[in-house]
Amino acid sequence: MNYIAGVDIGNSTTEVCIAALENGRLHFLGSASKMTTGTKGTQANVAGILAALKEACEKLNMSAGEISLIRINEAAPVIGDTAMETITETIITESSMIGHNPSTPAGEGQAVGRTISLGHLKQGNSYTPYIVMADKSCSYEEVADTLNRYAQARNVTGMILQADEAVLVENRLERKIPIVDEVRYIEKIPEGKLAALEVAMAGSSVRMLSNPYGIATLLEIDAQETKTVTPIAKSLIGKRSAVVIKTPHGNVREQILPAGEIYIEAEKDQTVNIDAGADAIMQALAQAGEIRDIRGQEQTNVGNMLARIKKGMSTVSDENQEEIRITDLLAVDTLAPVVISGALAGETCLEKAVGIAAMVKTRQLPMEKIADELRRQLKTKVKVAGVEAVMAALGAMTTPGTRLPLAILDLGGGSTDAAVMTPKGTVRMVHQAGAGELVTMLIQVELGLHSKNTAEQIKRYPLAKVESLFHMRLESGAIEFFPDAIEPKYFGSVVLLTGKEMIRIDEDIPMEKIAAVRREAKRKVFVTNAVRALQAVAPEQDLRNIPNVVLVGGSAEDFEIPEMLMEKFAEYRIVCGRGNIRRTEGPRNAVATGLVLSYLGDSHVDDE
Amino acid sequence: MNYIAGVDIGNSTTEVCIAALENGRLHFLGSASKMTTGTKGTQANVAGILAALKEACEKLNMSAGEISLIRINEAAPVIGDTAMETITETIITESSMIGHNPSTPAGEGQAVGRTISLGHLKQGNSYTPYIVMADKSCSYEEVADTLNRYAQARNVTGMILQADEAVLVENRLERKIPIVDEVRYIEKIPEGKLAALEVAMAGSSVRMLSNPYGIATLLEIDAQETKTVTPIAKSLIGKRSAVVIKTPHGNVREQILPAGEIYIEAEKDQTVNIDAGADAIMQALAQAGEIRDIRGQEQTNVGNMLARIKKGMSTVSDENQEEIRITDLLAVDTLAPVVISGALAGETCLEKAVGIAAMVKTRQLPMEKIADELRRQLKTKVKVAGVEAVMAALGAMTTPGTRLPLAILDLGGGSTDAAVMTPKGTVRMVHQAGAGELVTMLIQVELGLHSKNTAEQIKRYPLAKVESLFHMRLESGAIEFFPDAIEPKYFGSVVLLTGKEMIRIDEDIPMEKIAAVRREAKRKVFVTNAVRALQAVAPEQDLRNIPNVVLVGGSAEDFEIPEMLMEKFAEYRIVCGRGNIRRTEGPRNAVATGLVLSYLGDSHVDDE
Amino acid sequence: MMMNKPSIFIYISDARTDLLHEICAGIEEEGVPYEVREMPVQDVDALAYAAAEESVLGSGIGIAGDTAAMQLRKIPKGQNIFKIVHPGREQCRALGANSARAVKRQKFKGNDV
Amino acid sequence: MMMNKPSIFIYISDARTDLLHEICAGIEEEGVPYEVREMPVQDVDALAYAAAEESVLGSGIGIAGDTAAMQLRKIPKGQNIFKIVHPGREQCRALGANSARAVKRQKFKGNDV
Ligand SMILES: Nc1ncnc2c1ncn2[C@@H]1O[C@H](COP(=O)(O)OP(=O)(O)O)[C@@H](O)[C@H]1O
Ligand SMILES: Nc1ncnc2c1ncn2[C@@H]1O[C@H](COP(=O)(O)OP(=O)(O)O)[C@@H](O)[C@H]1O
Ligand SMILES: [Mg+2]
Ligand SMILES: [Mg+2]
Repeated sequence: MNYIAGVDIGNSTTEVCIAALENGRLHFLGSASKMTTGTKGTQANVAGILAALKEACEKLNMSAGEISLIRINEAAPVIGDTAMETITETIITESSMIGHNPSTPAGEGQAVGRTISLGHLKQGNSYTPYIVMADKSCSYEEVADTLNRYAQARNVTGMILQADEAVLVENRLERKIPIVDEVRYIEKIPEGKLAALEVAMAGSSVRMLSNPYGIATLLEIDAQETKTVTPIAKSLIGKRSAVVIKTPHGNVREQILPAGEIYIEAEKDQTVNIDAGADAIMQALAQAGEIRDIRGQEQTNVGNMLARIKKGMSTVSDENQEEIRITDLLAVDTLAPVVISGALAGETCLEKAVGIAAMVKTRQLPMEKIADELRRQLKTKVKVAGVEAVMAALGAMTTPGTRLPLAILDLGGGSTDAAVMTPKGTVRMVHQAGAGELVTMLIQVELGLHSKNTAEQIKRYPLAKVESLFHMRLESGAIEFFPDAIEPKYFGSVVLLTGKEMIRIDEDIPMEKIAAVRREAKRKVFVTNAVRALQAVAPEQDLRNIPNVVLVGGSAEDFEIPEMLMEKFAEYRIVCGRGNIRRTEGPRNAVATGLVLSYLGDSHVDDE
Repeated sequence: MNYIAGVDIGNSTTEVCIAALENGRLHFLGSASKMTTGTKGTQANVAGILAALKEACEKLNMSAGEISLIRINEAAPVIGDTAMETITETIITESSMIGHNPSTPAGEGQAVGRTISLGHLKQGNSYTPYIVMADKSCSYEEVADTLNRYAQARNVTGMILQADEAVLVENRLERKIPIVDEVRYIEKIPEGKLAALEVAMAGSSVRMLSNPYGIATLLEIDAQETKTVTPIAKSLIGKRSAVVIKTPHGNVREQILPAGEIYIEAEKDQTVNIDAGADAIMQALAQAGEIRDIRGQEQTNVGNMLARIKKGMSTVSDENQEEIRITDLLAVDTLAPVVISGALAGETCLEKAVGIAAMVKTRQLPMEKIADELRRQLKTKVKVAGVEAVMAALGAMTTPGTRLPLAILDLGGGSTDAAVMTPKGTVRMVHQAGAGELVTMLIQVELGLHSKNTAEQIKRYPLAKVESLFHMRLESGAIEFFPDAIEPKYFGSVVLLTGKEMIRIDEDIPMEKIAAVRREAKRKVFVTNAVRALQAVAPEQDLRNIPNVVLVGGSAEDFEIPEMLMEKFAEYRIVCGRGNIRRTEGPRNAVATGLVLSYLGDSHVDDE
Repeated sequence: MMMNKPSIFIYISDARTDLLHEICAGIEEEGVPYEVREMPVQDVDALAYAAAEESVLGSGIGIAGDTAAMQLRKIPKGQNIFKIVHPGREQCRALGANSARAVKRQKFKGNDV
Repeated sequence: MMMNKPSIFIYISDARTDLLHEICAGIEEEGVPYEVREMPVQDVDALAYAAAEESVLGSGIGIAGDTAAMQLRKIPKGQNIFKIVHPGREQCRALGANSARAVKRQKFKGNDV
């Protein structure tokens, strides 16, 4: 019996597939997949290949040595990489604002008055309205006592506390006032300034201070000043409590960082600034025609980023950095929650940012070196056999319900690849920047997560909120019970349901928010890229000329991406769905399967 | 003492404002507002005006007779109207599909087999896989007994039940199979057909049958057939359970209804088909230049709709229908959940629809007739005094923090009006179709609500879900406790928090869905329209030439629309916020206030 | 006292067996576990109240003769959420289903309570 | 038995007053009502267990001498959610806050339980 193995080395995953050849017919026996070891196209890959072969063989009770021919893919010399570029930065000057979400402020309503510390209240007068500030050295009893003592002699309209004691103080006051607490840097607030304070009802957000004219009404400022407080009002939208302090130069400034320009060398050269946003960048790309290389302005963030990508690739591929070119970008607008500089209570602001995925092209990946090493170690024939996208299309054809012409979309980690195969066997293909890893990065940035790993898991698994020790509420709204009381550490947390264990998300973000960010990230990357990729390969660039699309690759395993694409392509009357390679493999193993299948059509020249 | 009243008759609301004139200075005393009685600009309005004047006077301890001058607005002869046009219709032919969300199906997984009724199982054979159907005349014990009896002799892979007894049956089966229940028209399912059935895990949705290649894998169909099942797969996305039956002509067809064309008579005439979608319609409008009239193709839905609007207006205004013209449209894409015709279990499908608001213009609204009637009844001077938008701008100027040039956006019920007033007092204005009522309609349609009133309330109030008799979860995620156990009728329901009572929403729609639809509807109508309106009046059509925007009108009272607009306009560095007329009225009473203010600049010719 | 498994409690006293049977079916179809206990008390209000108080899930049913009541924890005795007398099959199923829906925080069947 | 107002129960026995004081402050700041009862029992586990069982909100605290424990309804006696011995002010505040957060279904303070 002759055993043939197909080996597909991807950016993330190395997949193998084993078949027996009998009387000129192939019988598929099994498959396996392992994480790719090292950068795709380097000798470090061999370890992963051997591991995958071993696993597949073990399942079949054979040894890797029995394989008579290994066919590995002629990997496209393109690798995806991702990076993030923040383009705005919000700065508070002169402590002019507090806007945060203490979990327990007190006494809903608005107040206007001059700022004064509790200790100085004695020196105040009876006619000025005051907003009193107390740091955490004063106990809530002291604070309340003092205020009650001055109830007649001073007109106190609101309070700012450093400690988390707003409710405690308010409960002891004879005259109720709104109180903002948990203001970390209270000592930075100047005294004697006019300030407006607002605490919203539980579950809602401030209404007066998030409106420039509301601030103007409370602080009696003129039109010019109203213009300067507009960024403050904007950054207070959605906050539970807020204070605006009238200081001569106090302001919130949104500063645009020098993000730099991108130069596209192409049929029609283009220049575009990063801060013009993703749409402008993608439009420049679309207008450029065939792209030779993309560079970034020197000494800018984007310039450094693109140079870094090229450098990394040149190290790996042993080529001159000049030979390395960037042939595609995907830019995506995003908002990153960042702590405002100069903030008094750890306020955050959503800064604009652009996420970028780049497609790096080198002359040739040294697949022959990998083949040599495999020959040496396994003492079998190894052949580098055929272009990745063609193999993927061949493999995808084994999905039931498909026919030629057939388009595949390979949704990977670094790149989204598309190929169209016609009944005559001609293939057009494209490699585009941006896939699963960009989605993961967007999730990480938009949710402000510490770990990339958490973002990757959020991408993959549905959410639930543990609402008691006995039950959780699933993302879909359904309630599920635990057979036994769960550990208290999960209580109140959002968790990921992996099917096996339950992963707790440490960050305190509402489940609905996480789900919305997750879906939007997938949509931004994959819907955009899928349409772009198919348009590039479609006959006459018209999607309507593609009858069916098979989704393959790791990101086609996603629990919602395939349906997003299916709904999108339904507009064009395209049949689109997750592939089911050889009726059994789902969207995985297309290239490895294609490599084996292509053996039959190949010329079978022995190569050692 | 001279008392002057301003009266603003709007489509929805009649607002009045009363001031005293002393030594040539105005002192504002009070205001009131009532629902407009009858169509704006008709004599029926008088009742509402009198009611509003009475209320305002009562608060001031005076009688309406003491008012020496009433100034009413020269209402713009434009009225907004809204309608909805469905443009797709999904039809199931030959009972080929079930896809619904029974709350309790059983036994997650997939099954393939030939359909057979429980009664005919005896006549079956031992080698064919079967999917058994049982109507509600069989008890769950009978069904389970029969299946257990045939456990060896028949190969039953799945079940379809009419009654809500899937779990009951499955719990009694020796061999577990997936079971879909609550299939209302089970008798329509043909016997002897190959069918695939899938039940998803609690909280998730079907995965195999929502993928055309998944259906192809299970039912072993070819590429051509796979194409015909694609609409089935699409309509099964998101469903908890599904059955696909292979019938020769069975199919789900999405039919495009003959929605008709819209003809825009303008500087540059345009023709656009409704089914091209909202974007295309709005683009045609933008390209048309000044619009004389808009008509719809005769004998089509849109033709009838536009004719109906004109006819209604002509009845009211006593003008010839030819004199009535439509001068603006706002078209919005929407998806309406509609029960699929031919459905077996009440399946619904999201049909595409276009929501349309139209601006109807007549030659002149008979405000003089209203003035006459007021003179007769109150025996005071009444003057029709000034253009609505100018008055609104004058009134808006009383908001603290504003200065000229000033733009107002009057967010009303039927129309979104904009005006820009320069320091020289020149005013440019525009009346655009689409405002609060279109938002209400979109909410009603997209959520499939029975009552328009419910949609209006959803628009206005924040949501909560009653999770036990003791607490509810607010939209924001916060938990709130009831002081006493609440009535059981609220249990598990989504409610609206009006500040006073709690309104229960009868339809069973998740809170998150309602909130998302509500926000999206507001965004679609008001963000689109606000940008469009300001562009029309901005100096050189450039938004950057407008320094500040004051939001007035009923929809400016909304709890989220002003912040949406503020965030949008922040991109253009525009100061934008909810108005605060006379520091006290919030965004209301701008026109009435402007009418009183304009008295000072007016020529004071006595008119009876 | 050991911890109970989370389940709905049904306390019965001289209960008509068909009532019990259909109420149990109503709960079972909703997928929530239940436990039935024969009690010495006679009063349906007391049965339902005690069942709800003692259930980990806070949901209980009492059946005495041909009367059944559904209760939730901490609702005063006698203020049953639902009470059915001489009920038919569908009424029993709904009562059972609703005791389960209370636990799952879903709307009650037969909405217009 | 009449219905209790929804509140957290604090059952104390010979409790150090500063512990009680700070724990109450922790709850109060979170805005959830509480009730304190002097009990004859001595065992902090039993106090906390009983308090949780009897609170409408299912959240209870026991304080015996200078030991305090927080419990939730239907968690076996002795398996306290938190237990603090000779605690400082912040620890007491956090224990109180967490008994309230359990009720509000918010994450516990001092996350790494
Ligand atoms: N179950 C899954 N759900 C969603 N994404 C997945 C899943 N499994 C893998 N991925 C994603 O697929 C990508 C890798 O795809 P793959 O086809 O293995 O890449 P490559 O072809 O470059 O090796 C990663 O971004 C990974 O996050
Ligand atoms: N509190 C509110 N929140 C949101 N919308 C509101 C509120 N009050 C009124 N509206 C909306 O305002 C619109 C009417 O605005 P109004 O200015 O009174 O209209 P008009 O000027 O045509 O009389 C209606 O669509 C109504 O739903
Ligand atoms: Mg606090
Ligand atoms: Mg069921």
